[in-house]
Amino acid sequence: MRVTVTINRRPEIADPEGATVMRALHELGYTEAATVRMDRVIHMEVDGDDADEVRSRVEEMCRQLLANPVLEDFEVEVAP
Amino acid sequence: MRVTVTINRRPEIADPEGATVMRALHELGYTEAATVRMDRVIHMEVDGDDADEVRSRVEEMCRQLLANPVLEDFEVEVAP
Amino acid sequence: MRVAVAVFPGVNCEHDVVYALRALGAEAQLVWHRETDLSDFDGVILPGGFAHGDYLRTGAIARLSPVMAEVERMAKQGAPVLGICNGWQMLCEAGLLPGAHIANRDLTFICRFVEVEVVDARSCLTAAARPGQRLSIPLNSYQGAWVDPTRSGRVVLRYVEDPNGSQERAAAVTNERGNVVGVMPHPERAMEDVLGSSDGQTLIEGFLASLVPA
Amino acid sequence: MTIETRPLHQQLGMSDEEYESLLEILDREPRPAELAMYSVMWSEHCSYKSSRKHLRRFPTEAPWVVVGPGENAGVVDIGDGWLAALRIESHNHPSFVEPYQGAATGVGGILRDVFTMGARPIALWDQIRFGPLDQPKNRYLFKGVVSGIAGYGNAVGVPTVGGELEFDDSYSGNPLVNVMCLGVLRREQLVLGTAGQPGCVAVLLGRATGRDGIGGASVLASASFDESSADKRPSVQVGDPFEEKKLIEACLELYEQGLVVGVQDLGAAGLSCATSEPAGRAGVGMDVDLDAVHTRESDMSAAELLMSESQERMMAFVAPDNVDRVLSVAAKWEIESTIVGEVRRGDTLTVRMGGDVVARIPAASLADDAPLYDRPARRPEWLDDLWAIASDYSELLPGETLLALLADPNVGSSAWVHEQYDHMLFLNTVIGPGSDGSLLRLKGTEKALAVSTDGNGTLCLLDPRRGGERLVYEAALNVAVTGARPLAVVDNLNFGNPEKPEVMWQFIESIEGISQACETLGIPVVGGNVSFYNETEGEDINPTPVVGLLGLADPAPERPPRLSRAREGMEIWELGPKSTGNFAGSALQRLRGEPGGRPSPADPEDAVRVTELARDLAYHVPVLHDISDGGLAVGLAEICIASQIGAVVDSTSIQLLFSEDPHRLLVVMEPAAVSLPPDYSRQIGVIGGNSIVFGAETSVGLEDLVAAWKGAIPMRLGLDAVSADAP
Ligand SMILES: Nc1ncnc2c1ncn2[C@@H]1O[C@H](COP(=O)(O)OP(=O)(O)O)[C@@H](O)[C@H]1O
Ligand SMILES: [Mg+2]
Repeated sequence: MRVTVTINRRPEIADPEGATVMRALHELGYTEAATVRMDRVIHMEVDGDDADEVRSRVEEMCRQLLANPVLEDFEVEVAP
Repeated sequence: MRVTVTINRRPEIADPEGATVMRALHELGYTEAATVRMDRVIHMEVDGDDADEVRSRVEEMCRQLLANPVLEDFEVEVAP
Repeated sequence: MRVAVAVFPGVNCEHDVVYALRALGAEAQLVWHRETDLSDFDGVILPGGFAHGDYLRTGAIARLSPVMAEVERMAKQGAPVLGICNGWQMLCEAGLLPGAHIANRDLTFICRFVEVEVVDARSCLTAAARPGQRLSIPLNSYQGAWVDPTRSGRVVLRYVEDPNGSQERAAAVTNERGNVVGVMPHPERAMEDVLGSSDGQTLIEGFLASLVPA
Repeated sequence: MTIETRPLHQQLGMSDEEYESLLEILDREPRPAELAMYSVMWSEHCSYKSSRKHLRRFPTEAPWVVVGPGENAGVVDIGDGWLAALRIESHNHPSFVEPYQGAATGVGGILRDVFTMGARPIALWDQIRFGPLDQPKNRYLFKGVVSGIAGYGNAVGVPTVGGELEFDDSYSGNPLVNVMCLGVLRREQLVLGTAGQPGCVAVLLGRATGRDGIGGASVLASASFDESSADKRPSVQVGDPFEEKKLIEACLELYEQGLVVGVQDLGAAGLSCATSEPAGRAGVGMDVDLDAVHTRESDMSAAELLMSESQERMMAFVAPDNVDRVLSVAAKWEIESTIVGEVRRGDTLTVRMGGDVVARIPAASLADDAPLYDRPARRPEWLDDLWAIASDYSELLPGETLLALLADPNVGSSAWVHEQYDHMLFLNTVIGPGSDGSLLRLKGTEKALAVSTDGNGTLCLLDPRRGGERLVYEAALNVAVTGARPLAVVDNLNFGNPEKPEVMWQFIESIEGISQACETLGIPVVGGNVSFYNETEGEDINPTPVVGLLGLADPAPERPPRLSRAREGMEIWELGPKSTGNFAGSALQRLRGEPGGRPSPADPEDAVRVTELARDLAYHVPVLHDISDGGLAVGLAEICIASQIGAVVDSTSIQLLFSEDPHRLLVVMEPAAVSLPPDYSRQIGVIGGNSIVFGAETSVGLEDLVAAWKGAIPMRLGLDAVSADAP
């Protein structure tokens, strides 16, 4: 099953990459960019038949390894 | 407007980070993870009223700065 | 008194740390990350480098190594546990120190001598230093900025001038008890004047003085 | 999309004549996989077909040479059972296509060349060249390359302790990215790239094979560059420093336990090269089974598997009894390993896949039968016009000129670059980036190794022979000021299109200059690399040979001279022949955008004399600095900036202060601390104050000097917009 994990930096944590990219966009004339956050997404193929079970296993992977609760929230999406 | 840019490494380009994360998941017993690709997502707030126009501006940003055309493809999604 | 220096795949400062420890007469030994018994050791150092390539998040994969269970046991028992650079990042990931690390403010790797000030001598790293003392020690990191939304870490070394955007200009942080310390600059690189500074000796001496027989 | 109608050999970069000679060698039509193997191995990059004849000119012998050119790295004896291995490589075209990965994989490749020999890599030096920083594309390339070198070098855990940086229009469409690596080993650990005896087993170690860099050697490194280069992008390779770090440790353990007969890294031409070359060297044949190769992608063809340039792979040749131990060392370091072949009697390389023979060729022929060209060479006519240009700067003011020069990225501080590199790992770096040569101690001995890398495209454009010669002497002087005796040279010859007679002439002249200087100093060339086709849209780069020179200080000075050790009241001396006031190829000329004139020749007697003097003085004086880019004034300013103190200089002559003649040094010392040869030295001033004063007339404040010098690069990057540059 195709699973997409999005790992978002918590709003209260600084994002130097996002800040730098925003400055760069402004310099290039894209002043309409009002906020920029750089996050990561993990695309996985996961063996399994049951979408709910796959989701709960991947959520476990997130808690154990893929996301750091100090910095990040995560979202798991299992493709239908 | 809320815009999500997903930047995916082209499938033929090696992804050492994804390979390493997959090995780590396997060691933890998540052997069902069959492929893992590490990609990037950029969350932006972009000023503008017209979704099509915003999209085309952001696509331009991608080509000029946000994505590396040699290694990556991108997708732009404008929230309704 | 024996110090274990834990080696994770991708770490690269392990030999330098052993060299520095031995230069001060300590008994130091490398242990592989799959080791499950550190009971022969009185303290442990997690050296710097790029464990698992720094992939995913710095320190994230390393903290799952078998040896980390032993590091945790020693930390709980009050033995000195020191994480240098990447080692500090592992200690944060493992929850033995508060907070986490993000990229340097200017998004460049920084390798140069920086000045740090001792703000708290009650830790296994600063035990031989005095508050207010200034030390010149090389910084060498990209994910060097410490963040701690809980504001619960006790800062023991502070950069005199902010190089990377670390919260509270923290260069080293300890736990409540003072036995677990994470430090971003590399004391083992400042052991001899011929290499630019010997100020790191004070810190390594402090660590060695904090060892008590297991 | 144009439909490809050319015959396959042409698509693979092989000429019709070359194809004819292949038909003769095989006495039949090649199979597709065979054609692929020959095409990469016969590419310019792998076969040196345009350069081989001329490289023979280099002196390569000395009693301390253990391994000369031809192996993966040169090896010299540094005494007491220690050897040093060194090599330099270019990754120019890949870095233009993808600056981060191009530079990163360049670092990975040069490291493998060195640890293939049994050596632990202890340091790297980068020589990088770009077009001017006022163009966004050049900023993008520059920043990408620097972060690629940092990203890979730092993570793999080998310090980058120095290098070179040059900006010039001629590199705008074609940046140069060269990297040099130095390793050390005990004599008994030396390993060569041989396949060993019949019965030995070939074990492929490291990363899985994918379609990375297919045709990289033939397409990217051996062809001209134009707009269609974008289409060549699929061949981009991605480096994995983590995998390489494990590979280094695993290989070093294999050597330590004596488990391998020979080793070959997989670089350009991948498996084709890593099977045929070791077999050819050992005079044996080999059976290779492609089904055993661990792959990242499915459905790879035999040709793809044989040409792939996937990074971080090594081939080890192992006696049958040791195979299990080799596999278990690999497992311990958490790298993959598979048995892919076996050495056979005879000389045939047989490659099988899915039960079929996909290639059966004479193993040595891939290398030995490669074409050899003697391309026409002609002195460029425009050279006379360049030589006729006369520079007169006598109306300039010394203070302003000095400030302008220090603010030039070709002259100012390179800290923005080298502070991104870990240059301290291993606790050997006694003198790191930011002075002349680097000095690395060898722990447990009294020895220290010194290295300087030098190139100068403008100088070599104006006179490739004199330029080449002077580079070697400058490098020698740079290591001498650390106390080291020159020992050996590696060279990286970056040139334009060799099919142009003028480029060929520049190439031959440079080799002649480098050779003459090496002969004068009595040092061999132990390795090198040639990079041709550095041109964009028909415009060639300036001829840019780069030399990396290794020196040995034994015992090393206890307190080697440093730029930062000048103190109030010390005397400033100029040592060496008197300047002739020549500006040809100087930093000042470049700053003013008018390179011309003929550079002063090197003088062999002066070269030897001043190099030996410098080496002696290194044990006695606090500051010793060679006079190079920017002349005497810039050399002195560098000392003042590092020591945070001013100076009073007697002269106001622009010619004396800023011209660039070879073989000269600055010495700073307590009055009469040592006596310098009176016929060969002149006191030019004293240290003190907080500005540099020229002839009591004009002065420039230290703070202004520091600001100009420090800002040279950051100012042009617009520090606030570090990522503002589009690809
Ligand atoms: N790309 C670079 N990477 C690392 N160090 C560099 C680089 N460019 C210059 N440096 C360092 O800056 C110093 C001055 O360089 P350069 O002016 O070329 O020296 P020299 O003229 O004495 O050979 C050297 O120590 C060199 O190692
Ligand atoms: Mg010099």
